[in-house]
Amino acid sequence: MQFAVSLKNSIFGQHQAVAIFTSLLHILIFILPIFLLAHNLLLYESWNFRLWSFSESLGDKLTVLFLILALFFLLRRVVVPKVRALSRTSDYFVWFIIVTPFLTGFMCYRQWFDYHTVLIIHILAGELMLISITFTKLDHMIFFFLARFFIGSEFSFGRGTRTW
Amino acid sequence: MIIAKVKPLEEVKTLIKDFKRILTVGCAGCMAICLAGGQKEVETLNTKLALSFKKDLTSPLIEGYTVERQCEPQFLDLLDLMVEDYDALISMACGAGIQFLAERFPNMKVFPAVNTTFVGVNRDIGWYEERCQCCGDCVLAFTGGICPVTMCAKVLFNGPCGGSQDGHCEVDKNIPCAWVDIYKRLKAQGRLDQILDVFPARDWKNQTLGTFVLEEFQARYSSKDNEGSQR
Amino acid sequence: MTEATIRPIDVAKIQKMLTQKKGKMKVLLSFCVHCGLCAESCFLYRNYQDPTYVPAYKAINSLGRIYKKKGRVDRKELEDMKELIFKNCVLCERCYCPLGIDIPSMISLARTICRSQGVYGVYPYAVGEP
Amino acid sequence: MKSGSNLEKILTKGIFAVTGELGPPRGADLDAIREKAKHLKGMVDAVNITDNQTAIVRMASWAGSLIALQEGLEPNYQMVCRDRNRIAMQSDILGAYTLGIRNMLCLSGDHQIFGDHPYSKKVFDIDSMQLITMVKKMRDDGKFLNNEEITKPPRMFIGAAANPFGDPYEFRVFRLAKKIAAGADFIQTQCIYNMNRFREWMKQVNDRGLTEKVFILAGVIPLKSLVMARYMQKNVPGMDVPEEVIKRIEGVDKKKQASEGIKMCCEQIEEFIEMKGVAGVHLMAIEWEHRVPEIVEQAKLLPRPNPKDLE
Repeated sequence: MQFAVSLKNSIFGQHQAVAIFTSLLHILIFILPIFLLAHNLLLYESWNFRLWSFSESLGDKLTVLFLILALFFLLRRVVVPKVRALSRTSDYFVWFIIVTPFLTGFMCYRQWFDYHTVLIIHILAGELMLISITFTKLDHMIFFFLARFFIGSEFSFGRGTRTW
Repeated sequence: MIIAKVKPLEEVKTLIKDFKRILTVGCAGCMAICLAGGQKEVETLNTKLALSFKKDLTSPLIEGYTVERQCEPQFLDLLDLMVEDYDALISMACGAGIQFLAERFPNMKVFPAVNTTFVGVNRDIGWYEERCQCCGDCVLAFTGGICPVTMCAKVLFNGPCGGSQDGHCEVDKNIPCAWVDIYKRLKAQGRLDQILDVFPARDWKNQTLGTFVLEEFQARYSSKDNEGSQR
Repeated sequence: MTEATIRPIDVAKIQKMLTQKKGKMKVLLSFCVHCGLCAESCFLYRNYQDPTYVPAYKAINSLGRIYKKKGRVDRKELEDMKELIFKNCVLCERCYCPLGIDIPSMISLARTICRSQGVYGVYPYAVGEP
Repeated sequence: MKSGSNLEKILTKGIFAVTGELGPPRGADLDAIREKAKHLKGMVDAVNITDNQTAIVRMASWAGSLIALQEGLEPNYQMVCRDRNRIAMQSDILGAYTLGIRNMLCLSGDHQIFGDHPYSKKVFDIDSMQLITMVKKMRDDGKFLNNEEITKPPRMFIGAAANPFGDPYEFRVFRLAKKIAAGADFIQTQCIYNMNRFREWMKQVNDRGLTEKVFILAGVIPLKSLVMARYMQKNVPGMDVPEEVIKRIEGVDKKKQASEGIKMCCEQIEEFIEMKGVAGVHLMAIEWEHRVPEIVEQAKLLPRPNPKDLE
């Protein structure tokens, strides 16, 4: 009973779609670049060390899934009034920062347009993404772990020691 | 602020088991802050009731609505239209709020879902402690800011009694003896003289229904038509 | 209220308050991703479905704006903010942010700053007017 | 003379007083009280009739007092602030005095959480200190608490309790001074086991000259057994039972523990007789009334002065 109740009151209980998609999207953001075959080959060539990686087709399908999810969130930001009211230009800008590396990576795999230029854009976009972590809202990547488990209020997972 | 505790689920359930359409009215004032009757508690209670009724193969409609404070008329205005399509109301407000709701909708059956406990403070999340019994004649000036009426189990004005031992009240080891604390604090502040003379017997002013009108509003309510509340 | 409206904004005082809580508030404001998931946790948003009641919206458009302008806000801005943080919010401290941002403390700081400049929440019934 | 009671006469004449304690029965049982009173008659100068001790319902203290009076024993009518408000208290005092009760004890009383009706509503309208002032006002000014005239004022000999071992230790003497200022005529202390602490307390009391203004009776409870000693140490609020006392009782085998307790009690009494500022002893032998004659006799406190020749 208690589990059912707390589930119903959780974010998942309120917005099933958003909860699932955002979890999926965040997982993909991490696993896609790390376990991509192409990246691991490059890694192996330079440090002859590589991780496990997807098959090429799986990597490709996951990238498509990622792009769809990203599109969903862009539409949500534009369509849903409560999110639209909150949005600033920086939100859209960050959306592009996140999507371009995946998009250009997808295009590189498919060798659309001129492979070399798209590859360079892909590399630059990837670096821009990593750099922008500290300058944009992407720093929630870090602060999430500091805030989420330390708040003393009822919503923290941990006991919550911080009472700022 | 006013602290309360949610009633056991079974108790609330038996209150409303014969009704088909129930509205749980939350209160975002003190009840939200002491985690007893805010919107989240309304949803939790409704979910628990729904799950419990499902087991009995009945499924009444149980919906929730939270207002800023149930103790102020203008925040109940919104309910005027909503209330018609329900047979019963559960109020998650404190004792004052639920009575005001019941008074507002006299032919609705209104049930409390929380037990109002005391006027108190938030020691920490989910940890509440009583501080005031609203006796209407505050003596905190003489006792270094520790209330003898609330914090002393025997309401002593010339404590401590013979039963206080190593700093706690004879009634319960976890309850500190108010008068020992008063003594320590006044001693530290060099104001021990406050409690050296016998404090005379008190006039207990909170023996009849508490109601008053501030001076600057006397004129506004002095006209004949609204004698007291519209009970 | 007339006396209060003429009095100029004491920017230094505001800045002092901003820097005092700077560490916490700047971080909170920076890592809010404007996802709107805190909306449903606010009963007022639930009741009125109006985006100005979204907790993040209230925090960003009050404290966020003060921080962005580094305290150099004029009285009109504080007056606009007044409705947002005094009327649209009862500070019941129950807004929930999946990232753990402490929204109530942001709104309460914004309130403190407004109050320090003589900008108060006006309740539906006029207070003190006989 | 404040009330002309036997206890007052003995104390004012400087004779070492002895007061006992009697707990009324938990039923309308006349013989129970008479039987207990028989043991105490002639052994003590006055006997405390407890008022729902430890918040457990018993026959009313005024009823017990009247029965003791009929048995020729002078009662100390106890009144606690837990059960009655000031209206009931004043009317009880008038009634008790009219029917011959002359000594009173003003106590805060044990909290009802200890008793057999833990969730009954508490009164505590006034506290013990305010009760003392009230009784004094009724006696000396002939006025009720609200300053209205009493047609025929009750002239009670006012008693109060004091716990030399309570917290905070250094404030206890101030509190005693407050009780004297409030109008207490005699004080019965909490039962004493920690003699050093009591000596210290008495020294402070003497230094402040309080013993000129009030008669202090030292409270003792003879220990019946080790179990009782442990119980007193652990569960009775405000009781300070040092380890040496426990060890002494432990040192004797089971059967002789009771007499060892009595022996210790008599030693205490002997010391109290010599002690400056101690005007008497308050012997609390609850449910042990039948051993009181033996204790009083062993402590060489007999014979008790006969009320008749004290005029």
